[in-house]
Amino acid sequence: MSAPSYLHQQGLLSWFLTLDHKRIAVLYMVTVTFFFFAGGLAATLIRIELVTPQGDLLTADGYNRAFTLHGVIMVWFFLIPSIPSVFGNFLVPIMIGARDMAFPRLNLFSWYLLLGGGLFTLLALLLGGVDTGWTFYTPLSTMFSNGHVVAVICGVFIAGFSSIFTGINIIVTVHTLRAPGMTWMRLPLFIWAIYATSIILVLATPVLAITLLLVAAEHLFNVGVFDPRLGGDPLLFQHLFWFYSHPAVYIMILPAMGVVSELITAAGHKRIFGYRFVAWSSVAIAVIGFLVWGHHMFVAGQSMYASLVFSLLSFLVSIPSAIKAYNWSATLYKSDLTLHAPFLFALTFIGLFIIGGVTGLFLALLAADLHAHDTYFVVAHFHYIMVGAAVAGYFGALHFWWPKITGRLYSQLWGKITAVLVFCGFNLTFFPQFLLGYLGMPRRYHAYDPDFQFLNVLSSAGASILALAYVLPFFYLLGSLRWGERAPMNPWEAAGLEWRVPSPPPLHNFEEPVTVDFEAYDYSPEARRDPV
Amino acid sequence: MIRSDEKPAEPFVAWAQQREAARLGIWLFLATEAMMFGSLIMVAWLYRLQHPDGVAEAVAGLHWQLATANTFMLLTSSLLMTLALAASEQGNALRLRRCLLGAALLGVLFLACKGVEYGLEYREGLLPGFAEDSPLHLPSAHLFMNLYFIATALHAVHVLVAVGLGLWLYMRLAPDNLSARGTRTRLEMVTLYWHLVDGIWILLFPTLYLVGR
Amino acid sequence: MSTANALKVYVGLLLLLAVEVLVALFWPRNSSLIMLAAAGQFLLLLIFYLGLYRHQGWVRLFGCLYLLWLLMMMVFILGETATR
Amino acid sequence: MNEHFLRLWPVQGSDYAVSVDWLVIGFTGMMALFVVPVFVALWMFIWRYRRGREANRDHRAQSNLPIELAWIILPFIGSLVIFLFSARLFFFARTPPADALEIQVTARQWMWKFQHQGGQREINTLHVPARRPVKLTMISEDVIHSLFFPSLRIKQDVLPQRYSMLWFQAEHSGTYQVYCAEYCGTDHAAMLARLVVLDPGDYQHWLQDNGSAADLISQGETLYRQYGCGSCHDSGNAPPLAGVFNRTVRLADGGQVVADDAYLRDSIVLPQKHLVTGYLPIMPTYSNLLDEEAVQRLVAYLRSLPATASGDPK
Repeated sequence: MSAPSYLHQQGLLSWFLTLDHKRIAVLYMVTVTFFFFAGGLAATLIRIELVTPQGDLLTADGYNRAFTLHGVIMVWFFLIPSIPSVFGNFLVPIMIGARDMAFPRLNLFSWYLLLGGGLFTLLALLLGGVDTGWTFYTPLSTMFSNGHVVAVICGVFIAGFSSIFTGINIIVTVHTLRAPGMTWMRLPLFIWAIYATSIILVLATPVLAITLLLVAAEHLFNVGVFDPRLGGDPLLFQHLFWFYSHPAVYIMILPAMGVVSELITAAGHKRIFGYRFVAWSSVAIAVIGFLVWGHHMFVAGQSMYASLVFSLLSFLVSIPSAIKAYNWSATLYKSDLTLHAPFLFALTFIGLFIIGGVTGLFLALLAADLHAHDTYFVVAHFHYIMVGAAVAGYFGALHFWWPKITGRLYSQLWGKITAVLVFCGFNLTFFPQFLLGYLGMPRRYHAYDPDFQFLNVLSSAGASILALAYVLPFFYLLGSLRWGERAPMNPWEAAGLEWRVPSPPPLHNFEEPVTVDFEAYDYSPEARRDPV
Repeated sequence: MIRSDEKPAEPFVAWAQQREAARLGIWLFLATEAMMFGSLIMVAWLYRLQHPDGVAEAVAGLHWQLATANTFMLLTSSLLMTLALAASEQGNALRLRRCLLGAALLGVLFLACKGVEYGLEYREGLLPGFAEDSPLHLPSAHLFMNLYFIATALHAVHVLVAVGLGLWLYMRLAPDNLSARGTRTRLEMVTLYWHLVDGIWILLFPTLYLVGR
Repeated sequence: MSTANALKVYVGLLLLLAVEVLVALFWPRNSSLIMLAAAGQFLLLLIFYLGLYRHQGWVRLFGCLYLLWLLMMMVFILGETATR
Repeated sequence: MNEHFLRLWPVQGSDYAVSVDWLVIGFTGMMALFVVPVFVALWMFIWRYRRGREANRDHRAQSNLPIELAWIILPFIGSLVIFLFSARLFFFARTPPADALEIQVTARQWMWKFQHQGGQREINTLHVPARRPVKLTMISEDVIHSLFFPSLRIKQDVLPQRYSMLWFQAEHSGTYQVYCAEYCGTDHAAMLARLVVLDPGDYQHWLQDNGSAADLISQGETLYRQYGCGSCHDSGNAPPLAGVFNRTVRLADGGQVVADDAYLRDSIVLPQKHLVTGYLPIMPTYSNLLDEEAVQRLVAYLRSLPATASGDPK
């Protein structure tokens, strides 16, 4: 009988004191799903509120707190930890042939940091409520808002360290624990994407830590760093904040790109087209992503020449994303395609990511940004990237590796229904917002012009379909734990080390040490799929 | 004489691999510290460029003699930590522990000196939050004083952590298990962290105290 | 790193410290000289005590990337404040 | 107000708005050129190569350098061309013509206050002449706001303690909605204003029938007398203010600065910021006595002071 699976051990302590990267990944999955529904509730409140032009469901203050909660929880406690911590933790060691992450204790400590920071922030947001938006712009957050800003800042500060330690863990694991024969050019593209994300996690998050520290000091002791009366500069806050936050949006999208590379090659049964270009485009996004933060401040009083430079660099950063999109569609040429559920999520990703990327270039255009900045056009753009692409990537990964994580198969039909519902509900929700934005409806408006009501009602209708689509997997995936049939070792006949171990994998991933002698995505007929 | 039952930690197959991983891990952590303090130093330089006169007034009031003594102490502690690492490579336990203790004591002396400095500034009414009758009348001087306080306090916390690590390692290095591979790796990590804390002070010292006196 | 080398580097660090303080006291106008001495100290520490010379590629790579980033941010600060 | 049920394109209030619309439509066209082939290729490949349908799947290409370089360089060159157009428009929108009509704007938490040269003051409405460039000098009294004219396709953040500038030339008379775009607290959604564009004739009538007794400059003069600025500035132990506007002032720390609006405002509200050589830093701050509107009136008065006949003071 092969070694018992990692889920074999029972009891609470086996979960809360585990050092096994697979169990920590499952802990992250539960935590991240909880925060996803907490943020989603706030989003539902906002969409119901915006059905009528005058604010009747929530007061102005209530609405401001709702969108701040939605922003803070979704960005820092769902999008940033979702794929790197859940699937990064589970898959990185298995995909490179290692027994565990480099620093197991640091891994568990990161989860406790995220959980502690998250609950503390959610508590501070619910009990006190902060109305500064997730961007904490000064002098509003330092001189004109209530004391709970400092509590929320402490929560996010703590959770920031969870990102830093996860990033360090992944980089060290990929550098030092690869199985013999697993050279850099044989690594799966998911590993390249997670490695590039970890570089951003490690280098950008400390700047957020010091910025939040300065805002808290400014709020408590009126230190003056961002207070213009003492000579400080509110624009300096925006520079420091966006220096972190733009790389942070690449933290959210890069792992999802890695997932889609895996899904496309597995569904098409074919090696990816242009492996080197797609691999190095992840690293290129990570590096250039650090240079473009100024395009958030074209209208904020930044000098014209700095805006010119940032606009040009923003066009440069869109090239690696274009390379990925083109290479994905080129991979499907002469492929042997099976239309299973995860692949539909990958198609949703490609469709919505391309629209999101192109509208991002709209906002990089200086003259167009003068009009579209801080309107619903921006809201639609970043939701297309964060919700359309990153969450579709997360759901694709969930449906693709669910048999490997839990050892159970779920119903493909329901998976496909969810994918189609997500695509339709999403477009109905956010495409009208592009039109609203160009018509001039500003962001974060609690009551708006009656002219805009029709498009807002369309958007709220779409939001209800999207909410349904996000709740569906909750049933058939958890249902599969009980009624799902046992999953074989390789349900999708995919190539990759994780499909050569039993599902769910044993505690130490591999019975005997692994040597890798095959290229990445080796679907050639002679490559037998024998169990390792 | 390496004890035979001592095998590398769980995920690693060889000692060299584990030391390599620990070294890369500490270097990445140093990179995050450098990014954080780098941003703080850049903010200080931004305000030096924007308000030269206000900053000059604030810098005039700082106690540069104490700070120079502090810099000397941190440089010596860095030397002692390097000598400690050299002693561990030669297997000389006594020198290793003496150097480690020396470095930790110098760190405590640095913190004491910093405390004295804060005490003087508190009496002069320069610290943020307690500055009712502060002698500074330029607003940007207040700003720079507050920035000085945040930067030095954050650095003092890191010196405190470094001293704690040094003393913890001193306890662990009881004469018998000096040669355990794990402790030598830990010694190297603490040495690297110590040098970073010293390197940050080397850049903070002129930025806050010396330029534009 | 041998004891003799460590002492040599230590003396170098102290010399640069002395240069810094003297320049700050007697020629306060040229602050760039002070910062050059500080940068010298930082590099001495980075290469010898932190042992950059002993490590292979990725530490040196991270070191150079970081110094390049510092330079870029400095150029950005001067450019933005000058043209605002 | 909403005469037709569903408006999909914002009204075009100025020539600049038309050119921005053409830029956006041009960019959409070019991007469609690069994106539609991807969608078509996706559907075609999914249909042709799905499992169970026979198609020749041999000698599959692993990679192809020319194709990769093509879809890197072509989209980049296309976007560069559009980037140059947008940069030209951006510079046009950021450099006001010299003969623009000056209006002072002050933003406060949740209202807009406008002051015309003739002394008229309005709250949450702005009357401007059609077909003439109008330059707004804006400042905020508390948090960051942003004056947004959707029909003119422009917006500009209004920062505390610092003047920011916005200029436009409205073509057609009419009433347009104005929003605050930067989130500024509880009633951010209620911080609205109306832009009323009048033909030049009607504009003159409007100026007369609610013009106040004194124009902006004389109001500034009364403030100058009221706070006794002359006791120091005219008696020689403070820098003389005759012809001070756009004069290069030598500072105590050796630097030089041109006395523009920002410098005049800083000297009133934060006198310690720029110390002029040869004078003691004894000027008290007026930040608690004067609000932003009063400062704007004083600055308007100081700008109008001619250089005295006895040559340009040092």
